[in-house]
Amino acid sequence: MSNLYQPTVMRIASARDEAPEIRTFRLEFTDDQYKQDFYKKYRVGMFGLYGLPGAGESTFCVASPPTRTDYIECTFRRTGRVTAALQDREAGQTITFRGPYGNSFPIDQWKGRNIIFIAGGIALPPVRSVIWNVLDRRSEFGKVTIVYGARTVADLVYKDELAQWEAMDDVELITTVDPGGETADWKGKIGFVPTVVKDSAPSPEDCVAVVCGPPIMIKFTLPVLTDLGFAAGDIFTTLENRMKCGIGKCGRCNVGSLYVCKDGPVFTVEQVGKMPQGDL
Amino acid sequence: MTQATTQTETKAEGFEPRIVAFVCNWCTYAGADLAGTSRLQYAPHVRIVKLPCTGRIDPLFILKAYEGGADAVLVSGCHPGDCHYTSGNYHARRRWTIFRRLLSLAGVEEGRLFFSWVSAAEGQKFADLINDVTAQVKAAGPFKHNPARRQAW
Amino acid sequence: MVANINEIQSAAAALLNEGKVKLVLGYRVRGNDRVPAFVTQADQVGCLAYDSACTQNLAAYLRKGEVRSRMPLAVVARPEVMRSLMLLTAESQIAEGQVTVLAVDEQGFHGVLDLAGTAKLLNEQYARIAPDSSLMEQLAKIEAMTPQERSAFWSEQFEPCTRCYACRAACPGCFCERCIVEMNTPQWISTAAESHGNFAWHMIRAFHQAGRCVECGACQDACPQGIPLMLLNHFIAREVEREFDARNGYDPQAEPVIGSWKQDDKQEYIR
Amino acid sequence: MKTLEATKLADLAAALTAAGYRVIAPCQRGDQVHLECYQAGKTLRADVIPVNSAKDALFPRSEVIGRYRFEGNEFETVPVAPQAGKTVLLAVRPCDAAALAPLDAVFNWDYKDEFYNAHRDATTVVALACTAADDQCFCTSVGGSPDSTANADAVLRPADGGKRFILESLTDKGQAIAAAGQAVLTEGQAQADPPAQVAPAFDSAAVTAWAKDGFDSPLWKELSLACMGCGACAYTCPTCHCFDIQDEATRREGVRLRNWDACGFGLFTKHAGGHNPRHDQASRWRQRVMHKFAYFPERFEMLACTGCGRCGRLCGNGMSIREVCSQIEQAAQAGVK
Repeated sequence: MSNLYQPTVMRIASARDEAPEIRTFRLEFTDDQYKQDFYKKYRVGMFGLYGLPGAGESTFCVASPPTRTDYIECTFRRTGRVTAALQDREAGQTITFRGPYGNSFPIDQWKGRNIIFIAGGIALPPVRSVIWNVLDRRSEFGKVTIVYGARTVADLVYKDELAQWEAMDDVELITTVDPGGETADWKGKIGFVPTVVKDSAPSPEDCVAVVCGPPIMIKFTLPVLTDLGFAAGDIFTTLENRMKCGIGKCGRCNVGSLYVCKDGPVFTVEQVGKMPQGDL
Repeated sequence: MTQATTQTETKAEGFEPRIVAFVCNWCTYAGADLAGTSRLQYAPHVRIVKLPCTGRIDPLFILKAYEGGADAVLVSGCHPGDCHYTSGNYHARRRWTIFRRLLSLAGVEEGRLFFSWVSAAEGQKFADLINDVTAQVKAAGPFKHNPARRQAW
Repeated sequence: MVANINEIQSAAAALLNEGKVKLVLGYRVRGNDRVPAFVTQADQVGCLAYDSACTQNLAAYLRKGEVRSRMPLAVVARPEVMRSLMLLTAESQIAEGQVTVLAVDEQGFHGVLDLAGTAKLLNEQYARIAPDSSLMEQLAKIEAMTPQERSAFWSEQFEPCTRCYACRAACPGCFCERCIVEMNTPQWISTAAESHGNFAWHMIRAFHQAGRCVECGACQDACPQGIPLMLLNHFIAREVEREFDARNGYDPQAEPVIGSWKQDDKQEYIR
Repeated sequence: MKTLEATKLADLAAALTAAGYRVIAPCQRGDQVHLECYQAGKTLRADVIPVNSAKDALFPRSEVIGRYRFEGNEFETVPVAPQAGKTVLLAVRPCDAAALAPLDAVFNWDYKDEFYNAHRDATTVVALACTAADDQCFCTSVGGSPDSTANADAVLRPADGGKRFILESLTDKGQAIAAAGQAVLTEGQAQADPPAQVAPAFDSAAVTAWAKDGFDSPLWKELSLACMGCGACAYTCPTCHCFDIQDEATRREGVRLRNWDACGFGLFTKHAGGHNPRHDQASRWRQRVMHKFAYFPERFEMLACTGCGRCGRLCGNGMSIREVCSQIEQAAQAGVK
């Protein structure tokens, strides 16, 4: 038995600002054993606890896919004590990491099927790892559609990658910003994500949907997908409950008898529907 | 005589006290500056923490200093009526009045906590104050019964 | 039980029937205990009880959202609770019209009052509530100790503190939306139940009671570990009165003691 | 049979201390009785249920789980091992011993918690059978009994009208206690006193059944009105195990600590972004009850309540699990959703 709470040290290979208060770190393992163990376990959708001694730990998804084995990435917003301390770190410095924890998107079961990714704002990172995992294994899947929206053009994350996806022939990318959030040279759509999804009317035929975003976006997007004919078992999302331990002990992420950190964070909408709604 | 003996007994050999001073920017800090530019000699044991105003000196700061192992704390600002922000020192004075009594009840005696008004013109008063506080704390010895002190983890 | 408990019950029923209040906060008997009662229907007033064992300070419920949403309400209040209500009025936490007082003391029920009427009653009938004499004796003993002994005494008292914050939860004066101990940028007070964190917490809790504590004793009753919080509270209240001639919870218009000032406040200790 | 004179409980504690055990026993503290480390001169009280529970010894209220040092802008992590000395829980009640089952379950169901297990392995449980109960006790309503030996390595049974105890060793660890305490134990005959009568307070199966569909019940608002949201019940509960992880550091070094936390606190589930799933006390109180009687049984096939009655004994506002469960049972019988 070993100390489950002992993190490994990661070096920040590069750091870039995605949007106001949102930053991405590319992290390299400094411990080879930890790295090997990590890749043995890591599947898209899993998360880790990123920390800085003296400040504490925060939970974010691993934003890079398991097909990229030189580094992991995380993208996060500055919201409190830990995220502020982390964002003040620069390339070359170190932070701590524990993980990967939680369950994952069952993408092996999606082979041959079409996939639509729907994300809003800072919720693209958990979806992005799935997108790249799928794109890195492109031939195994059918049609790939990505719908991504943010409040303003400045709030869009991964702008370079949006351009890459845009340029791919076998990916349909729809970007949108909320009304009033556009700039003069904005070429994407203007409107809220649920409306844009409705207008683009993706076919539910042999298609799975991955939906991540702020609660309000999810609340209005799910009925749209249902109306289009998507089955609740084919719509996947992640829950972002507050966590401390990440390993099913501290009790903070409990929803009903589930530990979101162990049984989640990936759930189908069918599963979410069975949870006590008042605790979400 | 008895008192003198006790003091020598509790006093550690070569004891150099750690004293934390919370001072306001406009008066006491300027007074300390004047003491320096006037080349007045004063004891080097005081670590000064400058704040905009004594009104900003929360009792938590004082506790934090003791927690970190300060042998004594000095709090100093503008004379009544001289506050750069009109009334910050009056507010501070009310807090000190109660908080020092509470600390005293908890075991932080008078000789571990000092208060003063030092204006920007009182370089000499500042030097004298520091010398006197340092001498008192030196005589009292290390703050072994400091109830706020962080224990080793 | 006080002799005229029926009068409390019928006053509560009348307030509910006339629609003047939506809720009556009182006490009921449960076995050997007295527990809070939340009465919303006139036909439930029969459970209301009052005697000297009813020690909880019901004014503490006035910061709970689920109770505030049922204002206007009535509170069964002994003198200390009335003082808490005065304090909450002075601190802009409640206003006239939101809270009606069912005034009680060990002798019995003394009528239905608004906040202004409560202030009048307090100052006429209960201007001096003598503090517990054993408390004063204990305090005198502690004050006679050497600093080393005082430090050791409090370390021992604070040692069992588990930081459950029951003291804070039971206190009507602790109405901050977010307590200083929960501020984490920076973390001023260690949240670990260890000596320095416990010391800092109890010092700051006591200090924040300056000008607020009405010495109702609810915090000490709530403490599962039996920490003698009233020694600290009584000390602070005594010093506030001695230094600033202020007695907490008698004037609904009073300025906060810490947070106001006078030019001629004492300062003999400042060089 | 091994017996111990009732007046010699402290002598047994002293003998075990001398044998190298950290002895956690019910000690007099002011006018209360606390389970705390026995030291010479402390008075032991076998007649009162202590304020705090035995979990403190296995899951301390604050425990170092990480260490680090700073050098300028860089840090270095330092490995930590659990500080678990040989411990005996002496004269803890069967309800405290019973609570080790849910604690074992949660700290081992998937990942195995090194700190808890180190304490657990180093601990010997000497239970004290109850011959008296108060009006808050309800072990019999949650599957326990006043003379249960579940999770105990040895048991002290009051005998001969309380004059002495019979010490029964149940495991090797328990044998070791009997051996270490040999000098104060006597070999002889004694008649065990009858166990306490603990009248059933409610039917826990009925509570669990009601709770299955009870999440949205308006009853929670009513049941929780008196709760002021302190953590006293959770902190003295033998089974509550929620915790927080906090860093404490100076400029040079620091620690990562695991501190108790409680679902009754408003900040427990509050997200950094401001959203709080359990935004009122009713939802937090519901979590407390549901966790003990619905969620935990669903996951681990046991209740997370052992009927010790501490919550009812200490809460001045009457928020006792015993009373709330009785009310739920009544509601269930009346067909109230």
